[in-house]
Amino acid sequence: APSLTPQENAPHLGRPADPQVLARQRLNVFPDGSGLPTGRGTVAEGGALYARHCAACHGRDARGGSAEELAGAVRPLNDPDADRTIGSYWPHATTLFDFIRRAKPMGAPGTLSADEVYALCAWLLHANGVVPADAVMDAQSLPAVRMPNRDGFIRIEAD
Amino acid sequence: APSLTPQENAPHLGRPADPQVLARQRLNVFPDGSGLPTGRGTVAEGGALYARHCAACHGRDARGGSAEELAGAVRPLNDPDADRTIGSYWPHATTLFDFIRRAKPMGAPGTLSADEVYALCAWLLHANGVVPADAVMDAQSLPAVRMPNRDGFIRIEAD
Amino acid sequence: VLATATAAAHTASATPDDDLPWLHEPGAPFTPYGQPSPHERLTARRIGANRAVPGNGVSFTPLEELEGIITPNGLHFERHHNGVPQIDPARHTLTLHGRVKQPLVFDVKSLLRYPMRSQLLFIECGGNSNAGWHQSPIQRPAGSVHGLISCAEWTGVPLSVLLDEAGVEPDARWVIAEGADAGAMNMSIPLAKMREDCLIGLYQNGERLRPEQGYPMRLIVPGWEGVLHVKWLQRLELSAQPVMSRNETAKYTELLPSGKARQFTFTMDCKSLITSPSHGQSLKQPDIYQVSGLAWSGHGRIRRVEVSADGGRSWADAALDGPVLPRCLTRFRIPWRWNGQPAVLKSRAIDERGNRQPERAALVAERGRAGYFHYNGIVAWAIDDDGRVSHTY
Amino acid sequence: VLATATAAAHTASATPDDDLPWLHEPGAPFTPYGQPSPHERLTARRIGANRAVPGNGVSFTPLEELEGIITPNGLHFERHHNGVPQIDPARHTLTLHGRVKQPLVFDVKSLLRYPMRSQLLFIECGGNSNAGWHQSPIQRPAGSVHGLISCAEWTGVPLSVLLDEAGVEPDARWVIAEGADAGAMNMSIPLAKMREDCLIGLYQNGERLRPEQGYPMRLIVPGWEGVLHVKWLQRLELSAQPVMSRNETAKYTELLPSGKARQFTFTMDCKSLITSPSHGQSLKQPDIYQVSGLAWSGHGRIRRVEVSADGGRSWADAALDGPVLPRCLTRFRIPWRWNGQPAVLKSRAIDERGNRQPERAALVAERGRAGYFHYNGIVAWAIDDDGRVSHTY
Ligand code: HEC
Ligand code: HEC
Ligand SMILES: [Ca+2]
Ligand SMILES: [Ca+2]
Ligand SMILES: [Ca+2]
Ligand SMILES: [Ca+2]
Ligand SMILES: [Ca+2]
Ligand SMILES: [Ca+2]
Ligand SMILES: [Co+2]
Ligand SMILES: [Co+2]
Repeated sequence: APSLTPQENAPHLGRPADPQVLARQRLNVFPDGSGLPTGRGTVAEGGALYARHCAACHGRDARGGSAEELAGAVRPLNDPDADRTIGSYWPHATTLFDFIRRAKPMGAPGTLSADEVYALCAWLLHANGVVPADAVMDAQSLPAVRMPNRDGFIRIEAD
Repeated sequence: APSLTPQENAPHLGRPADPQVLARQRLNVFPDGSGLPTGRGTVAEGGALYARHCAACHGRDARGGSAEELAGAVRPLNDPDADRTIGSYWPHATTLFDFIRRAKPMGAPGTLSADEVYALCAWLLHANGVVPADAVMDAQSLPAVRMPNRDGFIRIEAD
Repeated sequence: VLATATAAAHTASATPDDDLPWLHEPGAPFTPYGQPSPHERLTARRIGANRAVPGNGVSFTPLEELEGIITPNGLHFERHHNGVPQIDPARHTLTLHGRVKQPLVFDVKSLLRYPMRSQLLFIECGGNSNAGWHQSPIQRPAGSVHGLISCAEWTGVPLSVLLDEAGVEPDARWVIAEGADAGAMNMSIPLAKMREDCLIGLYQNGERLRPEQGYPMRLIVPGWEGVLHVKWLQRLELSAQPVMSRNETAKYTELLPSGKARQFTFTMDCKSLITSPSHGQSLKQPDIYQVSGLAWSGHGRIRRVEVSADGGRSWADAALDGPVLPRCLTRFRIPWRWNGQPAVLKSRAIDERGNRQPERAALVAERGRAGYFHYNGIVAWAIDDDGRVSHTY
Repeated sequence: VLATATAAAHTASATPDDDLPWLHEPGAPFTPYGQPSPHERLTARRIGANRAVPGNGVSFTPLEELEGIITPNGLHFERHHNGVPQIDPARHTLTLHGRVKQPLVFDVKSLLRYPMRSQLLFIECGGNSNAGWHQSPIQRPAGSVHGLISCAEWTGVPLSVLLDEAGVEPDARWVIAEGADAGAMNMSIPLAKMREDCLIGLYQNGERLRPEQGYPMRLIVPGWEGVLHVKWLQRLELSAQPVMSRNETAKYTELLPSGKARQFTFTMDCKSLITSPSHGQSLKQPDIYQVSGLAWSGHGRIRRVEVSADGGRSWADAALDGPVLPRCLTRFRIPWRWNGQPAVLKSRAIDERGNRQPERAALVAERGRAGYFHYNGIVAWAIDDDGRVSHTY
């Protein structure tokens, strides 16, 4: 039965992706900065955005709200009740941009501009003492930020 | 672990059945007449009951209604479009009592008295030419009725 | 507190038309019991009910819309004689009496305390595919012709446990099972089969039985025809003889050309059908298509399924999706290159006992066309040169 | 025409109080899609949602109410970050790009044309049973503590087929999967695993995926933690490095007493729990009880389950309900005679690779109590001398 179990068993129904659409829709931001859009944001600008979009759930100074503690870690990571904030636990600053752009604010995710996300990254990193008050985050400076807990992870099932 | 996988693995939670309740609830009627209640019914009484409870769906003379043909077989069983009525196909008269008592009428099953069911059996058997017009059906006469297709069945997976 | 911000228009990347709204607004909250997507509401049971008696008839599992071997509970086929009784489990009992040493009554709570077993099994109505006896092939989707079969993981108490508790008299040979529906349907089942592998079914794909499938308890009779799996089970009477109920004499018996009729034809025979491509679907252009279908046998496991694309002139072995289980649906698959020309697709199954699914012509030759029940002939789909699929013989 | 006769009172047998109304009136008619009995509405998912973000949280499968190994679709557990997107399948696409020769976009209709495979698999959230880390045992029903696990027959397209169509660049090592939920959750998965046995899941227990489980398509990553089975899948980007998303750095990593954290802990470890008897139930009197539970391992098949009724001093082998399948729930059963005295019931599993389910103390000693995820310690139920069952350590 030649027509049954043909040489190839799958059709080829994938349409070539349009590069513009790919570029517009791509949200992934990698630790080496790949995927970061052009744009910039300052700590001050971030502070205002944070107050407007985030403080309601995360607390005025990024802790003590109904949602996750984002800054102000007190207990170290080897304490049974360790504080796992952005500053004390996150290994990569680029993760902040990747997550905030796609997931925030909760009521209208993915509606912040690149500048606004850079600014929020700047403010949150500053609130965690990782960058100074005059820091400006952009496609070059954000991936260059060295997070305190950069080497705090042990890969178990992937090298 | 003595208490695990005990000698017996099932509890005994069946309650002994009350003989009165058993007798009242039992509907099964067997070809030898076992299960038939006391009572009697005539062809005439059955005719009136049939007209009132059954004709609406089975047709005035037990054929031609929206529901199954109950009598008036024309085409024999070896005809591709054979008529399978009570008279031409059913092997046991007791099945009529068993079925009508539990299942009829469709709008209020199980609400006919023993006398009424005996009467309906009488009329239906008469309508099929199996018993004469003056027949009286009861616990003795019904099982004694010899159905025309009594030996028309070949048991395939049970002896 | 959830600030449902007026979603500020994307400043940088103005919202292009391919932007999906659900990416930018919170989704639906959690629910206690989920339902299918509204976009799938066409995947439903097709109903064939008696106009005068709305609860008398069938509803078919839409086999052509499903994949794998499990039938989701909401789509399990129905065959009722007078509707689905709305039973309060607290008032329902199972009475075991007749040729027993001690007649017993079990309530639902007690039965849930007994040893149980789970088993993936199909239930097929004896009347499934009966349109196959018609002179000309019926032009309806696969499920609407062959959909009186479903497959679930059934969990329940082995009959043998309850029979031992009551004590069976030596002359007992049959068990008359009776349901608590409006018509208290009763069926005779050989005691040997009940002891061997039958269950008092209590769970269906993990949850308690559904009302349409016999809640709060039903009989499970592995591999045997659907009517024997008595729903809403309320009585088991042991006896030396079968009761010869209406559904094992007037119905569920098969007239032969000779005028004699087969009776007590319990086991569902070896059978298969292609669910995709199937009637009503269409192949847009010459390409590779995945032929997918179901095979089963009441006698045990499926050993092999072959598929033909040229009306039976040549055949190729389909792959069987594991695990291949006894008396259970088995999914078979084989890729097929359609060249745009008319074709006829067929499948045929063989079970572990060597039983083979017959061609329709052979089945009709052996049994005539008046039998109504137990149709397991090979099912064929014709593809015309525009790719339209229809039912053929 | 249905003559709803005024049901003449039973003349002969006056209607005794044990007469059941549903025996004497037509039942409910056929329906296109069935629902559970109203008498079973307490068998539902228990919801644990964030007050400020109603779509953020979990809903638990009520394991103690179920039997067998299949989770009915309506009770499959939920874990969402911002609700369930109501996706129109006609507007949903899957984009495969990054380190590929030809980036491709597939729509749902096209994917349904590809070769598929069915497989019975559990999906367990990495955070399942996390209350086990608490100092004192949480007093909630089994499903409300350990119910972030469900089991279904998943049917879908092997990733390898799509990867071959796009052509994978030699330096690709990872695939970043992204969902179309409100937060476009993204996770990094090793390319080798994706090629080996991952599916684009399209069917769940025979019907199309449910919205809460990722309709119209999701990732199926056999044996690996739930967050990796990305729901509402819309994008697969191949890359040389993991993206280090929030859910594989800030979350789904496990702090150790040393202050270091385990990362990329993919496989769900060998685990089991008794679902009956379990917390909240009570044994009315000394008698034989059926101990029933579930065992599973992300590493493959369960080889053995032992049960103890004396808090681990002595153990006996439970029977495993066949078929025992790899990376799938397995039902175990063992009858137990309770003598009315206090007792502690436990189960422990071993998988085909020799992995053993640890005692809680050993797990805490090895991992500390701040890890939150991957809790697979032995689960113990205490029976007091009034037969009341509660959670214990
Ligand atoms: C309506 C409440 C709400 C608002 C408004 C909100 N968040 Fe959140 N945020 C949450 C919740 C709840 C979580 C935990 C989400 C989860 O479990 O996936 C979270 C998680 C986070 C995390 C990850 C923390 C961690 O350790 O995993 C970050 C970072 C974050 N939010 C930043 C922001 C920023 C920046 C904004 C404003 C642009 C914002 N959030 C607005 C509720 C909110
Ligand atoms: C509302 C319509 C309706 C009424 C009223 C009704 N029937 Fe029926 N009857 C049916 C239907 C429909 C069937 C087929 C039932 C099935 O498939 O289970 C049937 C089947 C039967 C059969 C079995 C026929 C066979 O060959 O299998 C008998 C006997 C019968 N009815 C007798 C009666 C009697 C006697 C009465 C009155 C006491 C009655 N019916 C009233 C609709 C009705
Ligand atoms: Ca089994
Ligand atoms: Ca039969
Ligand atoms: Ca053509
Ligand atoms: Ca399989
Ligand atoms: Ca993990
Ligand atoms: Ca006691
Ligand atoms: Co957008
Ligand atoms: Co009554």
